Amino acid sequence: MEIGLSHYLILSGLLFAIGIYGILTRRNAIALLMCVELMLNAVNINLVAINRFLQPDWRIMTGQIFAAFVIVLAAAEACVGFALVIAIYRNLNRINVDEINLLKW
Amino acid sequence: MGEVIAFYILALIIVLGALAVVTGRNLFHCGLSLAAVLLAVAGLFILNGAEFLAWVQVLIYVGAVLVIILYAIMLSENITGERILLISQNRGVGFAAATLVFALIAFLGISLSGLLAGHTSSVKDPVLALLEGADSNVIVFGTLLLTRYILPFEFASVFLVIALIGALVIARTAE
Amino acid sequence: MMDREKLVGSVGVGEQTIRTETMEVSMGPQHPSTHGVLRVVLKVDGEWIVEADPDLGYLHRSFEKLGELRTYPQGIFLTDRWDYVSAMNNNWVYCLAVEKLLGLQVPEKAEWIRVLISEMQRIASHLVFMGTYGLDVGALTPFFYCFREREKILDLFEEICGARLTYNFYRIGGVSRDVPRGWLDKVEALCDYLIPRLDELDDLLTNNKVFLARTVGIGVIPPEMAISYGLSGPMIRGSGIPYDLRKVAPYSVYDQIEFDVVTHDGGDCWSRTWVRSQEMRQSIRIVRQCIEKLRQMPEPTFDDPYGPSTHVMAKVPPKPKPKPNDVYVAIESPRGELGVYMVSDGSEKPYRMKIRGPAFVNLSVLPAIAPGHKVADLVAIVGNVDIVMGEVDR
Amino acid sequence: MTLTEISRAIARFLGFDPPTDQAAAQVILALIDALLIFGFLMLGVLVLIYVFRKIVGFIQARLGPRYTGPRGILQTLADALKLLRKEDIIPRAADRIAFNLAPLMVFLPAYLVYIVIPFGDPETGLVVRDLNVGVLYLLSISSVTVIGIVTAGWASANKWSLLGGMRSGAQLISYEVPMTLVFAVPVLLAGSLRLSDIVRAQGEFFWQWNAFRLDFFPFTLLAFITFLICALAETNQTPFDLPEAESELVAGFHVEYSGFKFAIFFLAEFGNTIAISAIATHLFLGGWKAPFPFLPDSGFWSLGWFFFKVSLLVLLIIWIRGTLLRVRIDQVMELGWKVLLPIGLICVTGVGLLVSIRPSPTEQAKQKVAVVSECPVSLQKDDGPFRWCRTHGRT
Repeated sequence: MEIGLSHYLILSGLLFAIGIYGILTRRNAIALLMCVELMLNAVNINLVAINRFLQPDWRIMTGQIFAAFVIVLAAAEACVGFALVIAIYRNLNRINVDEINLLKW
Repeated sequence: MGEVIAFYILALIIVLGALAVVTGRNLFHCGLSLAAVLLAVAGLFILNGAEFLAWVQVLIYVGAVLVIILYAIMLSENITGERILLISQNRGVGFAAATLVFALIAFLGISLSGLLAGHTSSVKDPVLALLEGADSNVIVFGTLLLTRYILPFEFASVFLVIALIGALVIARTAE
Repeated sequence: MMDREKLVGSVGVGEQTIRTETMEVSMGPQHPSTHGVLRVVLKVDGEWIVEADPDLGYLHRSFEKLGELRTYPQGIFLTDRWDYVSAMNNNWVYCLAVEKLLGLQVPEKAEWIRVLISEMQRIASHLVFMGTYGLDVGALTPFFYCFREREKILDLFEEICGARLTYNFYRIGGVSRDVPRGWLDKVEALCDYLIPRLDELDDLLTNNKVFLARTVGIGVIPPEMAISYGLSGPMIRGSGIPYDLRKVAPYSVYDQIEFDVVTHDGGDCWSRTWVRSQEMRQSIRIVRQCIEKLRQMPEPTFDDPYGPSTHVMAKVPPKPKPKPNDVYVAIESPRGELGVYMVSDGSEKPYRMKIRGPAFVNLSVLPAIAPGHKVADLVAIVGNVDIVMGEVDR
Repeated sequence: MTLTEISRAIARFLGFDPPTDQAAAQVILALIDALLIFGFLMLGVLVLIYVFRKIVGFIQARLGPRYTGPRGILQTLADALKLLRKEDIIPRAADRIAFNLAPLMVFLPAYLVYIVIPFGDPETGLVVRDLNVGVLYLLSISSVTVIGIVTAGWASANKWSLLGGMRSGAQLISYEVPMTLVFAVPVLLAGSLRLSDIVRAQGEFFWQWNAFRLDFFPFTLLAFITFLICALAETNQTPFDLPEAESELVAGFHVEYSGFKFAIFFLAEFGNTIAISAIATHLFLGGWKAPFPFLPDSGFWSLGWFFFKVSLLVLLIIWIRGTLLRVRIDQVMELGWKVLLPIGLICVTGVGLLVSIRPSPTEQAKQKVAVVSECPVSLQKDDGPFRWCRTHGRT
């Protein structure tokens, strides 16, 4: 048995779906951000796998570089996102996103 | 054979870890499960010949992002030790949506991979001239990053600085 | 350091307030750097201290009450246990109080021996301070050096009274024994030995760059605060006030001895450490003068190394019964003004004995200076008070 | 006799004769390698702790261990046995899973680091895997330690250990940044992330080593000193031993740990000390090279030189530990962010500029590497996605 592209695609799809489930069901802001990380990782798996299976020349690693940028983005996102979470928690003493409704009215 | 075993082990860790992240009741355990997922994804990268990316993933995701997450958990839960139990809501809707998304992706993925199986890009890439004789993942990665992808690369650094300053401004306490 | 304002509760930012959570932690009694069993109840905001409240009494042995239940000579051995790092000074202040009640005159040689021993005890005590303070701020090595030096002093003490910690050497009316022959030479040799060691200690600890970074500007006590809190000893001299009982209210033969009162204007932990390190040198100066003086006094006449004790001991009845009276005497112990207030009712036991412990009083300034520092600084401040819990709790 | 051959010999001794390219055989060989490294780690830590105690004892005017075995050399072993026999206490309020996992998470990085560190000339086979991303691997693996420490602090459900864990995490992260920067200096000079390439790019004489080389004079030396300071901070050695500052935090993040788990923390700490000295040796002190070309440094001599240099660095760390006192947490942070980070940036920029102006050193290094890496073709084969090399040779 060989591991082909479809294996990776299904795995990443599964990971992405789990991330979606988490985003839809969680209320805690930190847990939400963790689910975002899961989804970003699903995308990265896809990028790397496609790069490997569909590009015969291993020296053209566009997918890997794209994935590296995704990692950079994730770092920035985590940095700002958690700063926001901490600031909100300090100010309002709550962390559940459905209770943070200051901007609603 | 080795790759098959490795893939299934890593896939198992990823799926179980991810499930633990989205269903766990203890936020800190969720963070640790996320660490397992991230490390397993790094393992998949290695399996796909992306060593550099794999270790970047460990360095940045596990060493930095995850630590930020753990700090956020510790700073937001009452530091005195009382723990917030995580509750999930809308489980049905979430499950339905997730299944739908998965079905979509899986369908697209399988059909696409079937479609693309024989197809490979045959365009002669001008960058290849630069990579003549390059024998290591790192050298290729670095060369590509500083030639073809120089603009995104520079943009990423600016982006990171912006994020850094932004986070500082947001999280800082009073003057 | 942050302002006091910032440390309390919440900080105003425009209209909103940012909540800062304070957390109460208990430092001690089982904590390695509280010098025994001090407990400090801390309110901290992260690493910042908002409130520090010393909680005493874990080593309370009720010496004041015990003093009332024993005859005057029996009370001496209790004194060794107050401040066990400088037990000789406790002996001395107790004996001084009883002598004052009785109106006794102590033989001159005994006075000089008392001063000599007491100054050696001061060096030993300050060495303990330097060593343990080094431990508090994270330097392990000076501790061993200081204890090696102190060990030599304790050896000499052992030679005169047989004990190394609880001496019971000073007696009502003098000291228990004359110093043995050749002992003074050993003390002199020790002085010569100590001077370079103290310089080395200064290099290693007091003037160490990291040490300066840890102690300068930490726990600043302004002179007014030092006076209003009744501080004494190096704690007040570190704030620039030359208050030293040996100069201000000379007891024994201190009026015949030349020495300087060391002060430093910084008022911070480093100043107090520096004052102590300089005081050791002054003590060596005093010790040398005492040796000079004692050399001119009659040696014990018998071959018995300890000799007859008559010229170091006044005639005291075995069970002295002073007339009803009350006295307060105080001496300058290594930690500051160590006083005893004693009331006699004509019986063979004191009616009331009250001890004024310098470390206890000095510790009272802690809640005033600790807020605004970090937890690590609190360790530096507490260590700098040079508390001996046996004396704080008594 | 290479490490691979040793593994093979052991495998044969166990009645398992491995053909070269069978997956199962690879796994078995890897396991034997892992055990060898583990044995080295244990032995190294045992020796280190004994030497550490003796030397600190000498500095502090005392004797150190004396009675267990001749001159006390079995003391560490006795202590280890004592720790193993001690009761394993888990506080009732602790988070059991995280509490049990944390020592492992601290120990594993300390152990995994040794995979890429050559213990001598890799041509002699004294390395497990000479990865082409070696330096990056080191950085990423050691960054995982933080998670273990933070977890340990959090899981103990003790305020002091939580403070200690957060402190330690903050310190490790802060010093990883300048450390990463100065890691870039030897990498720039060698043009490779592989540790053996970095060593080979350094000259034959000791003044051509990265730490002392004159053609990049102020920058490389500064980078070396910065690296040493960061190494002290990363391994929680004395001026920066705040996470376990016993006078303030009692014992920091591992205050609630006892017995075996405490021993693992201890092992990890000393393992890290050896590892960081080894890394400093490779990056800045010419690795396994002798200080003069006329001294022998091939074959097992390289092992000797490597351990000689590592021991010197470890001795330096012990000496500092015996002399200095602890700085305060904000001073640690200030030093990291306000002093070492700019210095690291200056080093990287300076070296980068000089390298780009004078391409000669890198070119020379590359030529040298090219000459050295002419190794048997059989080892250069590219086995699919596993594009790393076994013991030597470039992929």
